[in-house]
Amino acid sequence: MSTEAVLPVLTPGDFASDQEVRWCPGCGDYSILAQMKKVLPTLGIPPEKTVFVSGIGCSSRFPYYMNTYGIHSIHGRAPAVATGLKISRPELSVWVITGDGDALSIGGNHLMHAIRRNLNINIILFNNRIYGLTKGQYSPTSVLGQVTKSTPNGVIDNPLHPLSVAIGCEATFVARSLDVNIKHLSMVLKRAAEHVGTSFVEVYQNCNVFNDGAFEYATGRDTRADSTLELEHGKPMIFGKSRDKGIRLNGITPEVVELGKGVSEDDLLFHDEKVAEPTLA
Amino acid sequence: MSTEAVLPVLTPGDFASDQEVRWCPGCGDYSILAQMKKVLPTLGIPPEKTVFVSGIGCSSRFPYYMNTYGIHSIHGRAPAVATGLKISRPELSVWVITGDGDALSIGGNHLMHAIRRNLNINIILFNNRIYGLTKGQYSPTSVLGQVTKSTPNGVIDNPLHPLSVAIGCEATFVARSLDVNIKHLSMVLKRAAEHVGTSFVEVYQNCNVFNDGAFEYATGRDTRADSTLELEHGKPMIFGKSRDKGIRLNGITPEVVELGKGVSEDDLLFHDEKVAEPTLA
Amino acid sequence: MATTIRSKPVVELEAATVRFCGDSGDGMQLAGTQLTNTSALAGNDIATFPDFPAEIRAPRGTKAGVSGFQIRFASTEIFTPGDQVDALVAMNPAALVTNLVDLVPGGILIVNKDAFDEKGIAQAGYKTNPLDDSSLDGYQLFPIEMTRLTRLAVQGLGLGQKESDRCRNFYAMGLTFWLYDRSLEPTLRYVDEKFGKMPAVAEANRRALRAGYNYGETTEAIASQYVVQKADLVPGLYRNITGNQAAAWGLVTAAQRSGCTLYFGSYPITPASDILHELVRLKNFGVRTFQAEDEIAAVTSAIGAAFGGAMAVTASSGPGIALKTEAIGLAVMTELPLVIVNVQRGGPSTGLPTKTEQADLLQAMFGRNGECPVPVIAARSPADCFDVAIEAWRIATRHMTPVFLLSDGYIANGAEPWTVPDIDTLPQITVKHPQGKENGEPFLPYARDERLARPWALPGTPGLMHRIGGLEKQDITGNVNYEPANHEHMVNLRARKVALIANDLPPQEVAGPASGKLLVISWGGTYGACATAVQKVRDQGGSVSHAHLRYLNPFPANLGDIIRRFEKVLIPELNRGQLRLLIRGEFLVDAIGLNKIQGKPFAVREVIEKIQQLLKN
Amino acid sequence: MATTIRSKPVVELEAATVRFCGDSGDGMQLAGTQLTNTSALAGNDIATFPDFPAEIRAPRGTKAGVSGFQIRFASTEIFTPGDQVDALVAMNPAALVTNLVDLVPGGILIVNKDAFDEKGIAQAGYKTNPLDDSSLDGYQLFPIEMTRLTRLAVQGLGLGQKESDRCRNFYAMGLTFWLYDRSLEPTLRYVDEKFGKMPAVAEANRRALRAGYNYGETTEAIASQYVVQKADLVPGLYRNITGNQAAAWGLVTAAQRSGCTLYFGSYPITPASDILHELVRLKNFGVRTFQAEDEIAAVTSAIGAAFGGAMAVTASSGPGIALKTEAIGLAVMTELPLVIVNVQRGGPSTGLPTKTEQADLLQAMFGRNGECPVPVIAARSPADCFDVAIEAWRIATRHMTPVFLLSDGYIANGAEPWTVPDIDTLPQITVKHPQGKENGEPFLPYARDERLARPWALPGTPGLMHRIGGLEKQDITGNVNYEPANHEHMVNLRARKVALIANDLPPQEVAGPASGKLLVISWGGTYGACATAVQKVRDQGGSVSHAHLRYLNPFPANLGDIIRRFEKVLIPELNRGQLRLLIRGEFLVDAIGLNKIQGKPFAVREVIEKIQQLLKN
Ligand SMILES: Cc1ncc(C[n+]2csc(CCOP(=O)(O)OP(=O)(O)O)c2C)c(N)n1
Ligand SMILES: Cc1ncc(C[n+]2csc(CCOP(=O)(O)OP(=O)(O)O)c2C)c(N)n1
Ligand code: SF4
Ligand code: SF4
Ligand SMILES: [Mg+2]
Ligand SMILES: [Mg+2]
Repeated sequence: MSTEAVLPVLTPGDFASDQEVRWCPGCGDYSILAQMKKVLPTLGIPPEKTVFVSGIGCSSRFPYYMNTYGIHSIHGRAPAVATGLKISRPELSVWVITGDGDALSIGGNHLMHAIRRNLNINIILFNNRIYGLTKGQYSPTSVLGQVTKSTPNGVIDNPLHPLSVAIGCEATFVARSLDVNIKHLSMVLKRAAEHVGTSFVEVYQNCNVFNDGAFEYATGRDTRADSTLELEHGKPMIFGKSRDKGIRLNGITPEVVELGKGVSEDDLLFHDEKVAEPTLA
Repeated sequence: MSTEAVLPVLTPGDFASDQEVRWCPGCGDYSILAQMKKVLPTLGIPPEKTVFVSGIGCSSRFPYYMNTYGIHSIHGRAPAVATGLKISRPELSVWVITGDGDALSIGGNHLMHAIRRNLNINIILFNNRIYGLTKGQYSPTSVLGQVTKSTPNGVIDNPLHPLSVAIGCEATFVARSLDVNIKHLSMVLKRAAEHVGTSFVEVYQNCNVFNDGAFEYATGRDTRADSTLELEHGKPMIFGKSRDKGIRLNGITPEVVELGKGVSEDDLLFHDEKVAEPTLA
Repeated sequence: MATTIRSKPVVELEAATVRFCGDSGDGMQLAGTQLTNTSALAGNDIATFPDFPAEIRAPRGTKAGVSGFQIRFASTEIFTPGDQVDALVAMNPAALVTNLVDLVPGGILIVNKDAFDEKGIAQAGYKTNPLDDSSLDGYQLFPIEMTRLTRLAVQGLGLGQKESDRCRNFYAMGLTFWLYDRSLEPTLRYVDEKFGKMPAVAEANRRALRAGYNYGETTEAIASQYVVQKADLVPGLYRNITGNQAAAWGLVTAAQRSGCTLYFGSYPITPASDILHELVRLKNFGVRTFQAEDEIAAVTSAIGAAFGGAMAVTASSGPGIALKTEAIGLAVMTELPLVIVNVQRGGPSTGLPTKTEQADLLQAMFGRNGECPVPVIAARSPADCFDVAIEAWRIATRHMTPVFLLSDGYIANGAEPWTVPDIDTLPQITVKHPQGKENGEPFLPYARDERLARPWALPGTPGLMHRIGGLEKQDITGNVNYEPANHEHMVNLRARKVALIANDLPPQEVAGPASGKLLVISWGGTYGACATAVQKVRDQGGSVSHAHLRYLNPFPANLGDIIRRFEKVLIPELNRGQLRLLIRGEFLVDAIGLNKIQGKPFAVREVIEKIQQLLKN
Repeated sequence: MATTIRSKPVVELEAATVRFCGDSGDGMQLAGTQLTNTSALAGNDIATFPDFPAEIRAPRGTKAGVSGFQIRFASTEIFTPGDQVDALVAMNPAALVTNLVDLVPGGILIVNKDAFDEKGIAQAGYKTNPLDDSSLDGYQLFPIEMTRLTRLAVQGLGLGQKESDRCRNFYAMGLTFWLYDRSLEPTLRYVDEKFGKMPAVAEANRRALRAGYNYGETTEAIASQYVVQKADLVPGLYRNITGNQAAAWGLVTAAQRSGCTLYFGSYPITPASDILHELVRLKNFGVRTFQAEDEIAAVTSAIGAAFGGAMAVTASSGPGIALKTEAIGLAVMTELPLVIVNVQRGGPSTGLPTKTEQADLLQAMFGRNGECPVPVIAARSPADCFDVAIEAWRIATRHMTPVFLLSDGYIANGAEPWTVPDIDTLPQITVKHPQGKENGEPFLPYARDERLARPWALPGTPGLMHRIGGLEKQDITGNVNYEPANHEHMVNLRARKVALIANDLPPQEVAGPASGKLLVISWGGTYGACATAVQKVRDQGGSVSHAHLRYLNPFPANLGDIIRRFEKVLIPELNRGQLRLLIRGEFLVDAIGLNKIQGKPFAVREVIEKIQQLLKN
């Protein structure tokens, strides 16, 4: 994204609208909103050249809280709205904010085609694995067995994995982050903004009213380190509280191994952002 | 699929309806229709327990030509129609016939969700890389640069690859075949019918009016052998006119190699249908 | 509670209207529901009006987050939750400022004093504390430290402050229950069931409830108690039911009486989702529910199920119905039975998701491409949703057609007492499926009976294999056909088929004289307000009658005759005059409209005023 | 061709109607188009009616595969391609059997004798060969061995038999051109351009064309030649244009005159696709076309483009429009300019994709949830599509609203001569975009001008950042708002905004006396038939006038007055009476309908008969 010649220094405040934020107290959306406001000033794009497009859902209220241009469109259609806007106004910085239901249930087709067309837009999917706004029905990312308003006996459909879907459409930028991992989240948002082409980012977002603690394993103090791996280009895939775990290829299937015990860093998979074939992206 | 106790021996003729077939002379659809009529009698399922559901398109006229129950529904919705039918009548054998536009353009979302729900239905996608019925606009599978009624200067969108999309939704059965390769096609259709769960089959189909010869490389006398590889479970991935080519893994990326020249069969990738991770399916 | 020794004078009332209001998090819906069920059990007639904010939980204390629940209970038959409330329970300043307008002058005003701190007062937009300035002098104000008293009551149970404060609504309930002399038993039972697994929480709620009750008993402040005697409703087993529940049960009942399995394909949307929530809990009745990826999949999957012989139903609200319109055309062309429920909400577009409106009638009539007739019927009250659901399926199968069932947010969420029927005594819905022909003559899927309905042949039946679809059909054979004459014939045939339904309908009834100065025509959820208003004006000698339409397409055969017997026609609607256009276009009568588009039902008063104005000149 | 020495007597005609018919593969559309262009160049007024089968190419020789192209050329002004044809060219038995009904008694009947073999005769359903039995005695029958003669003509060019036979349509053209004394030049030029790269094929077509022409010249069989003198049309540069082409060029022109870039988002569908096909070739005018993944993406992407300041347009036909209805509601709520083109086809559902109909008017009016008013205008002829496209964008931007433009398959595919306008002389469409406020006072996106239009502020403008969406808007600020009074105000405001457009419209004109016995009201593609019929009856002294509506919502302000000045009102429509319902509902007049739903336009005769019947009693 081209940065302007002389720019007034922007602050997160410059991107905050005058509208009162209306998410439930404790909602993960607040943190994502905060990171976004922190990242935007670093991009060198003024608020008036930035547009947030969303569908319908709690997450999709996002544009109202940004002092940029914005469209709170209809359920599932944000990628299409953004496509039309970007085609006719390529110089604008266009962000799509969507939820797991908005993007993958009713909006799956538009998401798929936005990704394949690879226009230079950024799609941020707030995945709380539930329909928040409509008060707690299951979504395409709800896990098997999850009990919700519409599945009192637990979900029986296999969930979709947003990144797999995106890769199946040959996305040129995919990433995942966490509402509470603000350092990693803001880094990912910045990288997404900088990528030329469609950037697809899934953010695990806690819905503390209808699906509280869905990502405990990835956010909880003592489980976090052992269950998440932060990919870095050119670095081996090492993780674990005491950084003693890694991922290596056994034949053609990846497996988790313990370091030491005859396994050295060089045996591990290295993350290569540039690889053309997404086979193991 | 459970076969009945005592069944009258069925013939292809038992599955032919009295309706005059109305595809263009030379259309690839004829061959697929013929193979389907050949395969169905071998499944031990009578015509009245078989239902063909389609959307809209040349390919979607298919059900009219089968002496089974059938719904020629609306554009893109066949997987959803079939889902409702299968949920309420699990004992029926339900086939979805669709085109590249029907399945991947307007109907992409339903396809995605049908595959993830993995009901026991068979989805056959006739891919002619063009909109036939509407007289030749480009489709999501049209190749870059393809000149069509709606792309006089050539297609600029990256095409979708049906199998990649299906795998991105974690399909439990995917296969590809060719209208003219009748031996392979009928084998694939039979395997699809036998698979319990959603079977997704892409069939390269020639539209001799609006996209003639799209699959020449895979069907042409002298290019065919060198450009296609018929996967067989437990067999090495060998192909080529003189079966002198193979696919092996170089690090984590597959590559084509010539046999001999220091490469032996054992170095090649072997096709494993049972592997859980679709990484290289 | 015959046992209570009354410590205070008791005033007997014919009816009372109470509203609880507070933050979305304050549990006002629960409080209202408890008072509702308790009053139903006490034998009152009741009508309720829950009013949610659009946000799940807006920030505490903001006007945007105010949630309310109004209930009216009476010893006589009532049709509406009341225009104004006799008692208002406000848990914070925001709730007070947004609800006070509806409190009758001199009415009872109970507020949680503890919530009136500077922040709260400011959030509500008050300059000064309304409890201190004299702005509330016109009411019986009872400022009660609910927060403090609740915390006190639950002390020692090891609850955190947050959890303690969650019991406040029980304190408010207790106080209100005392005020109207209601038994605590039903609520105590509810607490056991609901919180059985959390003994501390259960006990806390019990204590808070009792504390509130006893406060009323003991405090000097509240001078007297009120009682509303039981109504003499038709005897029978009553239960209190919302429109969405009634619709769900009506659908299940229709399935049972027709011997079909219920297939319910839908995608969540306010205010229709509760039908799905109710049905998923009825799996044991063989109900098959399918939460689709979108509304298009919901309705098309239902069409697939209908082809398979299921009782196919899909439900949504305006925006979702818009997405179904193409597929409904397919159902019309394939002539399959299908029920499409539209629980209407405020529009256009996303509009006012949690508010009520009647503005989707013309969408139901004409919202499809081509000449695409679909029967339309509407429910008039929460309990009526049960009957109308059954009627919708009867029409769908008897005439082989999709049917629109219109409800709205007001009756869908509102509740009233409902006599639980003996299912087996309800009329059966006869559904016939043809069997294969012996003589091997070809099956004709588009042959017709005297109602012009085509045979419903099911996959699995030998000899009846056939294909249907959205292209024009040849008469009788059902084959694809493009011939000009056939197309005209089929378009007219589909229209006539729907028109013929009128012969099957009960004649339209009129409340009041069969002729006179003014006829009020209403449809859907405005029934209560219109019926009450017309009755009241007639009691005062006004020459006005009332025809409430359940059947909107086709109209009952005798509607035209009825209309012609009156000098004037008034059509009150929660839209800009949609039924009015249909009536004017069909009967060329200069019908007058009373139109309200505020996301709220009519107040009886509003209808009365319009009637009187029309009777004057 | 002043040079030709006429070998035979020449009959002069005022007008002639010719129809080519044959297999989809026979190139009949090309033959028709060539005769059309040639006649246009010859200075005739023309009207055409192409008629395709639904299948791309049904099996050779079947009725399902018959494709036809009718053209009428005249020395006087004409409005329709004619009820019946004077000359029919039938390339095979199936074409003959399906088209003969439209040939005038004694008309010229040219058939390809070679196609009347047993198979062909059987496929057409003939028992015996119609060329041999006396069934065609009522016509001037010319059975010609076109296949053999064509093969002969192209001999020695090294073409295969299949390729040779592909030249048959040129042979048929040649013969017809001779029959009507048309120049071969334009077609020869076309052959050079089209087949330049394939010299053999080009030469073959040239030879076939000439062979057909010379056959006419030389054969004894055909006794005389016909000429139709040039019409004295208003001078100017004419070209022959179809409705879809005209619509495309009208859109491009509107973009130029308004200084916006044209964004066209659509998904292919018959019969609307040709607008897309035309626009993709106009990229050099800065046109941005987007073939979306579906109709929902097409319209929502257009809404995104409109927000960005583009001239946003989406086009489809009935089934696709149904899918757009939810999004159109968003456009209404966000009050963005947007043109929605519906090229109507036979419905309901998939219906008759290649046939014409007018049955989507009520869908355009009411096919959305909530009170969701959208202006609706309709084109009356192929060339009129150009003007109406410009008018649609004028209304959309002047009043900040989505606008429905209704066309239909008949005028979309039909052609007529059109004077190519000097773009720069066409009225400008002034579009204003606000600039950021200096004084830093807040931007009010829902403030309004005297027409109640809101400002169209574009992303990129400093200081005007704002958010819009589908939830109800607060008056003036445009913030999300759920207040009852505001909602009612906004619903009425949106309705009033559309109603106010009437003040902007030219008064409705009436052809014929301003009062009388009968007023014929028509809209859309039936203009030609109605205008001609009314004119003819009036020429015979009938008291009938004609009002053709371009504006369907709102109606022109004076329409009511016009209607009241006539005793009877007749509304001919290719539907079951959709405009009739609107007129009855609005003006309470007992309008009578003439309704045809055969996928075909009215024959002038049909309208005349109805008029005469109404004038009698
Ligand atoms: C056409 C349509 N269908 C359904 C709805 C109701 N609806 C609004 S948001 C939503 C899903 C919300 O879930 P998600 O996208 O995950 O967002 P979240 O609220 O969880 O952030 C649904 C079903 C709607 N507004 N419009
Ligand atoms: C809602 C809707 N939109 C568009 C169309 C027009 N249409 C019919 S088939 C088709 C695409 C056909 O392409 P494909 O699915 O690849 O089938 P094919 O004809 O190539 O076999 C389109 C755009 C339609 N019938 N309905
Ligand atoms: S419902 Fe869940 S997702 Fe929605 S605002 Fe509340 S906490 Fe957040
Ligand atoms: S258009 Fe193409 S796909 Fe369609 S029938 Fe003809 S050849 Fe087959
Ligand atoms: Mg969610
Ligand atoms: Mg195709």
